[in-house]
Amino acid sequence: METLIEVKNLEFSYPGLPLFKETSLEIKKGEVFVLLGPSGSGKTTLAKLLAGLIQPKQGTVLIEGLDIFDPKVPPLKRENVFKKVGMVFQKNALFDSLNLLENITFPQKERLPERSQAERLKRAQSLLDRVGIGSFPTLFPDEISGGMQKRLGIARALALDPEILILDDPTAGLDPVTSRDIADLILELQKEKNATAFVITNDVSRATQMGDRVGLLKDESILLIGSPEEMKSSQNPAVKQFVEGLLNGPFGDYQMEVS
Amino acid sequence: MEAIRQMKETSRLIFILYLKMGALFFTHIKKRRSEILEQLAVLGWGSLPVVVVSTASAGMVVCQEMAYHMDLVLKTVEMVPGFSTQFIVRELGVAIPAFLLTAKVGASITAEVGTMKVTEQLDALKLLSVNPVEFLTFPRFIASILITTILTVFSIAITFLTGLLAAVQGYSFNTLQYITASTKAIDEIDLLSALVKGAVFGSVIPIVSCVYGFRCKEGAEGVGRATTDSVVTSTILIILLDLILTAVFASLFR
Amino acid sequence: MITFRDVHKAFGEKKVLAGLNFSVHSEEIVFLLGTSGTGKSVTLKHIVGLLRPDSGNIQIDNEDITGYSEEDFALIRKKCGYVFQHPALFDSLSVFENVAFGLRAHGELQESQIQDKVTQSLELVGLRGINEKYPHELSYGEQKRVSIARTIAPGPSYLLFDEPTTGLDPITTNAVNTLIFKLSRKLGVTSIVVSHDMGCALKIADRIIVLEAGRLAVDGNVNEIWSCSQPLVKSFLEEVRLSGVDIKRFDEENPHS
Amino acid sequence: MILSLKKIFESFGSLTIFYGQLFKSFMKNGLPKGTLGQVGYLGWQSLGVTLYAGLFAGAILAIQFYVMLSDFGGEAMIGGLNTSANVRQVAPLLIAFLLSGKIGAFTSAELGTMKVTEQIDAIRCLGIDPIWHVVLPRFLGMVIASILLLTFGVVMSVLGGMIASSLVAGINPLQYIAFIPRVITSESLISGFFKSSVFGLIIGGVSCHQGISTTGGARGVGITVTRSAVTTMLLIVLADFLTSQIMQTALKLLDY
Repeated sequence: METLIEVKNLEFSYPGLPLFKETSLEIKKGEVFVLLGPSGSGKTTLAKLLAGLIQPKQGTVLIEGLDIFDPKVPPLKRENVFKKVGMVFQKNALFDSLNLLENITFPQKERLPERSQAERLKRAQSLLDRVGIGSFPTLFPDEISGGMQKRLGIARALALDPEILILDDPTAGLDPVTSRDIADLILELQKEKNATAFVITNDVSRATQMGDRVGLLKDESILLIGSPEEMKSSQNPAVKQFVEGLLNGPFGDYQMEVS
Repeated sequence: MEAIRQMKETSRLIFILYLKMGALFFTHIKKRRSEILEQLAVLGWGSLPVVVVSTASAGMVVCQEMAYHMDLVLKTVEMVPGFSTQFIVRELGVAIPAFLLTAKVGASITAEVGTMKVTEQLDALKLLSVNPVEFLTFPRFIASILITTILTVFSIAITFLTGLLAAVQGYSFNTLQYITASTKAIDEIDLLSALVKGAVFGSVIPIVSCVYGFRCKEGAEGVGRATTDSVVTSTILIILLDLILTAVFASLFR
Repeated sequence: MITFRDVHKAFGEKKVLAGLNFSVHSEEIVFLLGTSGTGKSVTLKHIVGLLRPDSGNIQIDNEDITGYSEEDFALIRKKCGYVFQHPALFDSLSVFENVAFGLRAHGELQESQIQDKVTQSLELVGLRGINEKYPHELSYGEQKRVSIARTIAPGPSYLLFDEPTTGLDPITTNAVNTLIFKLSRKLGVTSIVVSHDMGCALKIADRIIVLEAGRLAVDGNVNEIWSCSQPLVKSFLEEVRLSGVDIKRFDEENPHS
Repeated sequence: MILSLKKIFESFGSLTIFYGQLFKSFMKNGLPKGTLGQVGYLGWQSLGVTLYAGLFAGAILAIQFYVMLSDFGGEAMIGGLNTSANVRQVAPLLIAFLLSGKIGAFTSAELGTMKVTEQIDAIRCLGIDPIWHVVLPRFLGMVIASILLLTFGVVMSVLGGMIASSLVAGINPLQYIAFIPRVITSESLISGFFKSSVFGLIIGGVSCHQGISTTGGARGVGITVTRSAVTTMLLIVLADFLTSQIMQTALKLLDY
C-alpha cells in the first residue's frame, strides 16, 4: 500500500515545553491510525501540524508526496492538498453563528465557488441525514446536545469529500454508549469513502474499536505498537502502563500514599 | 518591562492590520460584499438604540451646562446656541457615540473572535484556506467605519435637537433664533472634522478588537480578559486620537 | 443516609428527573451511572441545594431538606463535600489558601488549627511542598487533588464526586479512582460518585445505581451488575470488555487499606 | 419591540433587586474583609489610565474652548471655564467611561469566569455566602476606587487644560489658574462629587450583577463583558442627565 502521509524528523516545542523530537510516522492509504497518549503529551499539536495549522521547528510533513511546509511550494498547490483534508476538532469548532445546514454549505461556498447554491444545500442536507441529525437543519449548534455537535463536526469535515480525515479526540467528554456510536459512524464513513484516518484519543476502548494500527506518544516521539490485539498483549512497560492504567511505570509515578 | 513589551507588540499588530486592511480594500471589497452588508446590519442596527438614547440626554445636559457657564462668566445666556452647537459638532456628537461603540461594537467583536479562537473555529477557517483577517476583520472594519460615520451624523442631529429643546424650554429661546445662531457658529470645516473623527474612531475599534481577539488565551478567563483589554485600549486610543485631531483641526483651519 | 423519594425536576420543557427513588447508606461507596443527560449530575446538585426539586422529597440523615432556605443549606453543605468535575480552584489564591478558604470563611478556627487542617488534608491526597504554588502552575491531576483536599478540609461526612474521571487518560483515571477509594475508607465517609465509567465502578463501588431517563433502572452490588441483563448495563459492560483490562477489585488488591 | 422593552424592564428589575441584596448583606454582616484589598488592587491598576484620561480630557476641552472664545478675545477666561466644565461634567463622564471598561468589565469578566468554571458553586458548597464573601468586596471596592479615581482624574484634567492652553493658546499658566476661583463654586464641587458617587455605584452594581448572572462557557463570558460595558456606559449617560436635573432642582430649592 502506498504511503499517504509521511512525517520525518519532526521537532516542535512551546516555550519551556518540548513536545516532539525526531518524530517520524508513516500513514498508509486507506488505514485508520490511532494515536494514544496522556493529556498534555502533544497529541492535538501533532494533529494541527499535520493539518498545516502550525509550523514545526524542524522536519517535514509530506502529504501525497508534497512537503506542506516548504515555502517554495506555491500556495495554490498547498491549498489543493488541504482540500482533501477534513478535520474534526476536539472542541468541535462549529461556526456558532451559522445553523446546522449553513455550517456545511459554508466550506463549499468558500472552496467550491463553482458549485451552485442549490447543489450545496442538497449536499449539506444529505450529509446531515447521513450522520443522523437531518431532521432539524435550522437549529444552531448550541441548541443541540454534545453527541449531536460531534456528528455535525463530522458532517462538516466531510463536506468537501476529503480523502484524509484528522480526528482530534472525536469522543472526548461523551459517555461510552454515545462514544461507541460516534466511533462506529466514523468507521462506516471512512470505509464508504475509502478515506485514510488519523485518530487521536486517550480512550483505549476507542483505539481497540477503531484502529488498524495503534501508536503511543511517549518521550517526545511516537512508539508504534501495531494492531489493537498486539497492544493488549504488549510487554512494553510504557504500553502496559498506559493500557492498564498502572500507577507506576515509564510515564511516572502516580502512586500516592493516603497517610 | 513586560507591560512595555506588550504595548510594543500590540501597536505592531495594530499597524500591520491597518496595512492589510488597506491592501484588502483594493482586492477583496467585492468578494466580501455579503459579509460587509451583514456586519452593517448587525453592528449598525444593534448600536442605534444605545446611541440615540445616550446622545439625546447628553444634548440636554450640554445645553444646560453651557448656559450655566455663560451665565456665570458673561452674565448672559445669549451665546448659548452658538457655543452649544459648536461643542456638539466639534466634540460631543462624535465622542459619545465613539465611546459607546467601543463597548457595543468593540467588545462584541473581541468576544466573538476570541470565542472563535478558543473553540478552534479559527483553525477550522484556516483549514478551509479562509484567511481570518480577510473573512472576519475586513468586513467589520469597513462596516464599522461606515456605521460610526453615519451614527456620528445621527448623533449630532439628535444632540442638536435635544439641546434646542432644552434651550427653548429652559431659557426661553425662540426656535428660529436658536437655529440661525447655530448655523452661523459652525462651518464646513467643523462638519468635516466631525466626519473625519467619526471615521477614524470607527476604524480603530474593529482593528483593536480583532488584535485582542486573535491573541485571546485559553478558556473563559482568556475571553473575558481579552474583551476587557480591548475596550480599554480602544478607549485610550480614541482619547489620544481625539486630542491629536482636535489640535490638528484647530491649528490647520483657523 | 441520603434518600430520594419520587423526585421530579424539569428545566423548561426538558424533564430531567422523572420520579427518582434511591437511598445511600452510611460509609458506602455508591456509583451513579448513566448516559449523558439522564440527570446524574442534577441528582448530585439536589443534595447540596444547588438545585431544588420540582416535587418529591430528599432526606439527609432523616432530615427533610426539601424546603430548606439558602441559609439552612449552609449546614448541609458543611456535611456534604462536593468535588466538581473541573477543579474549580480559585485562580488568585495559592494552593494553601485554596484549601484554607472554607475554613477561614467560617471564622471558627484559630490560625494554627487552620494550618494543621490544611497540611493534613493536602497530605491525605498525597501532595506535599506545593503550598505556595498557584493553580496554573499545577498539572491537571494535581489541581484535581487540591480540589479534593479543599473539599475534605472542613471534615464532611459525605463526599459527592461529579464525573471525577471523565475525559482523563487511563493512568490519571486510575489514580483518581484509587484516591476516591482510599480516602473514603480512611475517613470513613459515604461517597457518591457520578460517572459513566463502568470500569471504575466495578473496581471500587460497594453499590452501583444505573439511571435511565431520570429514573432508577438498576440498583445492585458489583456481582449483581456483572450478571445483569438490562440493555444499558450490558452496553456499559461491553465497553469494559473493549478496554481489554482485567477488573481487579481494590479491596482484594489492598486488603489492609 | 415590545419584547425587548419587556426585557429591559426585567433586567432593570433584577438589577434593582441585586442592589437590595447587596445592601441587605452589608447591613447583616458588615464590611467584608477583602474590601480594602480590592480598593487598592483596582485603584492601583487603573491609576495610570485615569490620570492619562483626565490629562487628555482637560487638554481637548481647553483647545475647544480656545477655538470658541478666541473669536471674540475671551482667551483669559479659558482657565476658569475649562476647570468648571471639567469638574462638573466632562472629566467625570469621560473617566467613568474608561473605568466601566477598566474596572467594571474587568470585574464582570472575573466574576463571570468564576461562575462558569463553577468556582461560585464551589464556594456555596463550602457553606459560604458568595454574595458577602466574593461579590460585596468587589462591589464596594469598585465604588470606592471609582470615586477616588474620578477625583484624581478631575484634578489631572485641570492640569491638562493648563498645559494645552499654554502650548496651543499661549496662555500663561498663572493667568490660567488665576481665573479658576472666580468660576468654581462649592456647588460645582458638590455636583461633581455627587456625580462621581452615582457613577461609582453604577459601575460597581452593573458589572457585579452581569458577572454573577453569566452562563455558558467562554462565549458566555464574552457576552457578559460586552453587556456589562454597554449597560454601564448607557446608564452613566442617563445618570449624568438625571443627576444634573436633580442637582439643579435641589439647588434651586435651597436657594443658592
